[in-house]
Amino acid sequence: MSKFLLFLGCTIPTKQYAYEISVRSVLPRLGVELVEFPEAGCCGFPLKGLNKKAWIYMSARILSIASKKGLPILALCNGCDTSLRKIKDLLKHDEILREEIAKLLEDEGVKLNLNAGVYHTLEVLHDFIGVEKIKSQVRRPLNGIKIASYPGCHMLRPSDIPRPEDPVEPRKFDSVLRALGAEVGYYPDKGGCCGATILPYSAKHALLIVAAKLKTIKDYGFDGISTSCPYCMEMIDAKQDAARSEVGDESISIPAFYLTQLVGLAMGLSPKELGLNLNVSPIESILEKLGVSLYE
Amino acid sequence: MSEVRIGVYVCHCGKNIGGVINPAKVAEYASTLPNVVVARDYVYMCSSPGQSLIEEDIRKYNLNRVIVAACSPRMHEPTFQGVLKRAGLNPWLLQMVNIREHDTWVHEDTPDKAEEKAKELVAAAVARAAHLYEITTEKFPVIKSAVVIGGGIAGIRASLDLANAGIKVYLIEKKQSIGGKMAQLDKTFPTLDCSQCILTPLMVDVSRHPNIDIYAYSEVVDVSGSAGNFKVKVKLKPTYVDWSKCTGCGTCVEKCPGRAPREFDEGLGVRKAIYFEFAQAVPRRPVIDPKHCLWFTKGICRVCEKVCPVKAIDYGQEERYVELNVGAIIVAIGYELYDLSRLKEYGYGRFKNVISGLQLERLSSADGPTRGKIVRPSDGREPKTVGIVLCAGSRDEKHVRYCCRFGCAAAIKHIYYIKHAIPDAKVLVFYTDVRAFGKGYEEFYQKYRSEDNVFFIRGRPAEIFEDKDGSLIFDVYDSNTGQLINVKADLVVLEGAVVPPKDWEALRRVLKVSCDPGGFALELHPKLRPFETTSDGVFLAGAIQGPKDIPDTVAHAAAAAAAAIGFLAKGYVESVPYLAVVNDEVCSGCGLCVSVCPYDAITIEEREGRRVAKVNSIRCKGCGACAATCPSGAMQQNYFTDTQIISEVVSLAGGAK
Amino acid sequence: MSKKVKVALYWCASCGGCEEAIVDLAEELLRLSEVIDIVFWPVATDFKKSDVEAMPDGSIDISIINGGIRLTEHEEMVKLLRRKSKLVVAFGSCSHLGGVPGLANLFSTDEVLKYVYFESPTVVNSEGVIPREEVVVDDGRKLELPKLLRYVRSLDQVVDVDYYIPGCAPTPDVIKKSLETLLSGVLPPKGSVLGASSRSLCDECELNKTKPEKILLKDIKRVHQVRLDLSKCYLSQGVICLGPVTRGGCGTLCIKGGMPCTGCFGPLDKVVDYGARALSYIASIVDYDDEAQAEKFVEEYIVDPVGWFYRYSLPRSLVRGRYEGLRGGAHG
Amino acid sequence: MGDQFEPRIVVFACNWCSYAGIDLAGTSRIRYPHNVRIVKVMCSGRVHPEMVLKALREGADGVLITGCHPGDCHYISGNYKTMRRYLLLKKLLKELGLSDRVWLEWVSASEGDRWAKIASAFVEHIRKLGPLRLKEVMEGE
Repeated sequence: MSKFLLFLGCTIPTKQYAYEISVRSVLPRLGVELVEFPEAGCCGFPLKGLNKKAWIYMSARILSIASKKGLPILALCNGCDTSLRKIKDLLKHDEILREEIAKLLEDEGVKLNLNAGVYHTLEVLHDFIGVEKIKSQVRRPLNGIKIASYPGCHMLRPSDIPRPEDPVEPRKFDSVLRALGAEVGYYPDKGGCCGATILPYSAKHALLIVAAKLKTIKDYGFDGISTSCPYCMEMIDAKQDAARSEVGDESISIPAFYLTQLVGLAMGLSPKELGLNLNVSPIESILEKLGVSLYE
Repeated sequence: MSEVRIGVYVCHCGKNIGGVINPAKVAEYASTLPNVVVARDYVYMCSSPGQSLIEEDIRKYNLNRVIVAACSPRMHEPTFQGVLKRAGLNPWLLQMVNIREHDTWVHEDTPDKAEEKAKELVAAAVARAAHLYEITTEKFPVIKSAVVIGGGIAGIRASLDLANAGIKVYLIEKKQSIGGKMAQLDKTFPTLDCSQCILTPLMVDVSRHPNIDIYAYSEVVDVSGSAGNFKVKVKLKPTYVDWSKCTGCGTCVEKCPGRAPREFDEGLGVRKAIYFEFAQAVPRRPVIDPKHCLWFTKGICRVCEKVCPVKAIDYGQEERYVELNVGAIIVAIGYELYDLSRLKEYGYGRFKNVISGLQLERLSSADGPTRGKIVRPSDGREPKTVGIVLCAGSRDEKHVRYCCRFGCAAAIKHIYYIKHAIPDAKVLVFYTDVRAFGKGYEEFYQKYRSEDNVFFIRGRPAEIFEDKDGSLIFDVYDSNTGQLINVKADLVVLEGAVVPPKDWEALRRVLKVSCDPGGFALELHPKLRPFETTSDGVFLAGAIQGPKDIPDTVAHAAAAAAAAIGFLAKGYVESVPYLAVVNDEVCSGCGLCVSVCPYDAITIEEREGRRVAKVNSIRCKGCGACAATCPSGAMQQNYFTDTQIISEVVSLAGGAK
Repeated sequence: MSKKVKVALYWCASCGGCEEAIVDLAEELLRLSEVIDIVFWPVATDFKKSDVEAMPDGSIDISIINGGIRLTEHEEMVKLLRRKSKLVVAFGSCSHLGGVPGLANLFSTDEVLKYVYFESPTVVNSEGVIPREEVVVDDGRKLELPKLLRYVRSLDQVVDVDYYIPGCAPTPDVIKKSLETLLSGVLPPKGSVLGASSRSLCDECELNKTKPEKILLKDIKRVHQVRLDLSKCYLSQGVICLGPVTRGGCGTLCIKGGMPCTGCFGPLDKVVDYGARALSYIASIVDYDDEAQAEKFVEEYIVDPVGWFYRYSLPRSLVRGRYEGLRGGAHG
Repeated sequence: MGDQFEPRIVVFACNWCSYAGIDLAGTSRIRYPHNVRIVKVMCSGRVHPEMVLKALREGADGVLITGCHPGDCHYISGNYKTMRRYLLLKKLLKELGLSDRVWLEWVSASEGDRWAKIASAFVEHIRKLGPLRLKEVMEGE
């Protein structure tokens, strides 16, 4: 049974609770032990552009503490996952920087150590648990439901550090969905941006981006969309209405789920256990198909 | 040898050396060194006045050692050895000093250090030269026959030239028919004459030529021996058809129920499980593909066996080996297309309508899968908008850095194919540069770029996406206009990069041929000896030396053949000068040299009651491994004796005194 | 009868085996005593340094010196003998090549003393006595001991040497031959190694002809680990035999005694560095082309290359001992 | 003394791969430190450890042996012998307090740039180690 430190990051505990809820109910049932990780703070990624050193320091800190515990990190957020792996790589190759950061950490009695492995939810599902195991746990197959997988940009980029998915031909996400009985398919610009990163600077453009994306997905005849990044979810789920009104296209309306929510549904868990009541997008249509009601 | 009399000659090589250091100073310094009788500098030592200068000095000062400080010995050692010969000196009394490649060309920015280095190198040479001695080589006869590896246009041309010169040729082709890539082309640029029409007659000539034996569906697996007397081991892969009985009537192919994608059509067409590679195949003999044959896969059928009028089918056939004994080897295995699916952003292999240039050739060929109709593989529709991407993988750090040298011209030809078949089609060519360098290429380019609805856009597509209807959408930044263009194309053609064939790596190792950064065969000299290799008797023809279009390939092949003919016509090869030599007085016959010799060239023999090592001068290739192993110093290597090397090392380590 | 040849014998850093070897000449000694006159031989006869000093320069015909140069005393004595002698002959491996004591060149003098006087398992030294160059004894007199030099040197690294007699120790046969040459009056070129062969040991080894065509080693065995077939070349049985790189002339005594050659007769004339030669041929016949495997082989089987390849010749090698950098190394 | 220490470095290069590669660096005008002095041999398998020690003794601060990449030897297996001799020599040198003064590197005929990198790296490395002056140190009693 594999053990991971559950690293939530900042978005999930502040506005994307459903992700955490679904992860906590799904992964243990699939034989993954989640160990609390209270010492971990923010990964620093948002600071990247403002204060590089602060960013590096914060990620290095998390890695060091985890290494001391001798457990791999499960990063739910694409951003956290990228940040931690980037720093691992950065410090491995930059001796001077490494020493500098080590000194900073010493001040709070932390010894720099980059050994801890970093894994994203998708990897835990696909690489550790494996589609076969997932298949075996399916009680309520998503037959006849066509789901657009949307890994999110940082699941694929930057390619100079190990990423969970292939940047041009992401496959793992779809193979997990297939294991749940869902239909999957190709649509253009799957690897494209969701807009979240520019939301604070230009909400308009952010909404245009997500609107276009949701439109294509609908055009390609998908019944729903799924991601495993809290930022993407924010855009494709919570911002659907805004996107709709921004481009004035009523057709933009599609159920959005976290991958773990869909896995949970297929495993027969109740909507509550998966925090589905927190999804903003119109997910009822799909729940109906599965004969599940949000409020039983 | 009696008193050592050394002449030192420092070359300016124009400004190459003279522009950085002062050769006169180096010569002046040299004149102060022991045993140096005369030291001079001259602007071009390799020039005829330069050479005669040395020649005269040798006579005038009766020199018995000559040191030339100039370019790399790999460049001009033979030249100056010639000078010594003409002056009646043994060529191995020459010592070259490399003050160009190893000095002035790399230390230009520290000229004083470069000059100091030149002096030290000369000093070391003087120290070494004192220990040089005369070396005589033996001659061995060559076998007047050749193996040509690869039956493409290069191999065909080389084979014919050799055969016409009366040399027995064994042509080895790994496919079941010769013809190579050229056979797959519809037309050739810039003349647009039909590729098959000019190739197939040559193929027939080859098959009919009394001096040429074709070994089709065969591969070279090992090469032993050496220049003039190679033993080439050839593997004949099982065809499951007895070609000696087969008449090539084709009944078996007609009746065969098995189906598979046709390699010759780059996977676009379909062939049978027993098949000819293509209609005009030479030799016209079929092969069973066990992966798709019902008998091999399911144990049923055997139709071909039943219908064969001459009972040539032989399911039990196994691979066979033959050993060919030849004097020379010509490598003409050509090139291979880069795996375009590795350019993931272009979706080749994922999107049906993204095809390679070679696939377009097949679509456009009269004997192709569509009988010459250009259509979209996804739905057979006629493409109205076609994008052609140049340098797909070429000149790209992520893929291959070099230029494919025919993509541009091919693309222009492809414009012609499309506009000729679909006059109202729109063709967008995405290029980095258009390199129309060959004879008639520029005119060819000008003609077709000015056709209606042909647009040359300077930029590479970003990620290509597939639309619902199978057409392709992508953005291109046009660096000429500074515009970002959104394109929707029905068909995208990638003019892909070229790489050496997969099996080259293994082959080059048995041939002992090194490779360039791109992996292609390394020629002996990029300008002066582009079709010879560092392995004597092994020659290069065509694209294996580097990407080439057909005209260049043919020229290169003919040149290689000429070089091989010259080599064989000479009639003999000489033993290497760098032979291992034993000092019988010191040798105790411990036999360790025998243990390390890679050529089994050393034996221990009894001589007046003692055991002593003996070197076989035909087998010895002069690597010196034995000399570096000999515990007593009895084994030495000509021109690289312990004393010679150590005196050089000591001088260099100590610096100029 | 013509006057006898004046001979001096002296020992420096040696085990005494060389002196033994001379005594081993047995009756030969008597015959010798008719032609030679021993003027100085601390081991056997009571002469003092002062006696030698008293002799006129060049009055000794031959000084035969064994042992390496380890102490200032050795330096002083051999310089003295050189001055007094027409010929100086280095006798035995230690004086010829530095010898086994030369392996101490891998350690500083302090390390050596520390080991010898404290750490060596057989040493009991409760008072912690350690030799000092100067001691003041009870009656206030100052006693001096010679200084221990940082590096052991071969004789010819200190004084000019005319001839060498190899071996640890030289065999009676070699000694006899050498003395005959020296006394014959017709002298070989200066610097020659006397009484031995000009070829390596394999030349006179009966087992040489039993060598397989190629010898390739997958592992190395120590003599105590194998039952050696005494009728087959030891090297071919995976035991390191330095016969191929060692001057012959000993009559393969060790090999006949079931032990491989360890190289006491030293290198042949053409060889610059004995150890490098030995190392090279061993490495060359290791049967691994894979770097990792080759590394493992070296790791596992050749634990102490210096001890193995320079057992008798470290001081006479190109490097001479452990290099300790510009500081520390430069002074004794 | 203000000016930096300029190491003397002796390089053994095999004719077919490394010497050609070093020539290529020349023809491509790739700069590298002037300290290296190249000695040509037909095959790295000719380089005798004796020559390496001799170079160090006679004043070289470092020795660089170069040859064809494994599997590429023009003489089939010369570079494997070199590799084995080097491994053993390295261990010997370590015992003699001369660690890291000798390197073995593979340079093919096409690796002019690689050669330049190696040459620079080795020169820098030896510069860090400082002068050797083996003879002087070992003979200065």
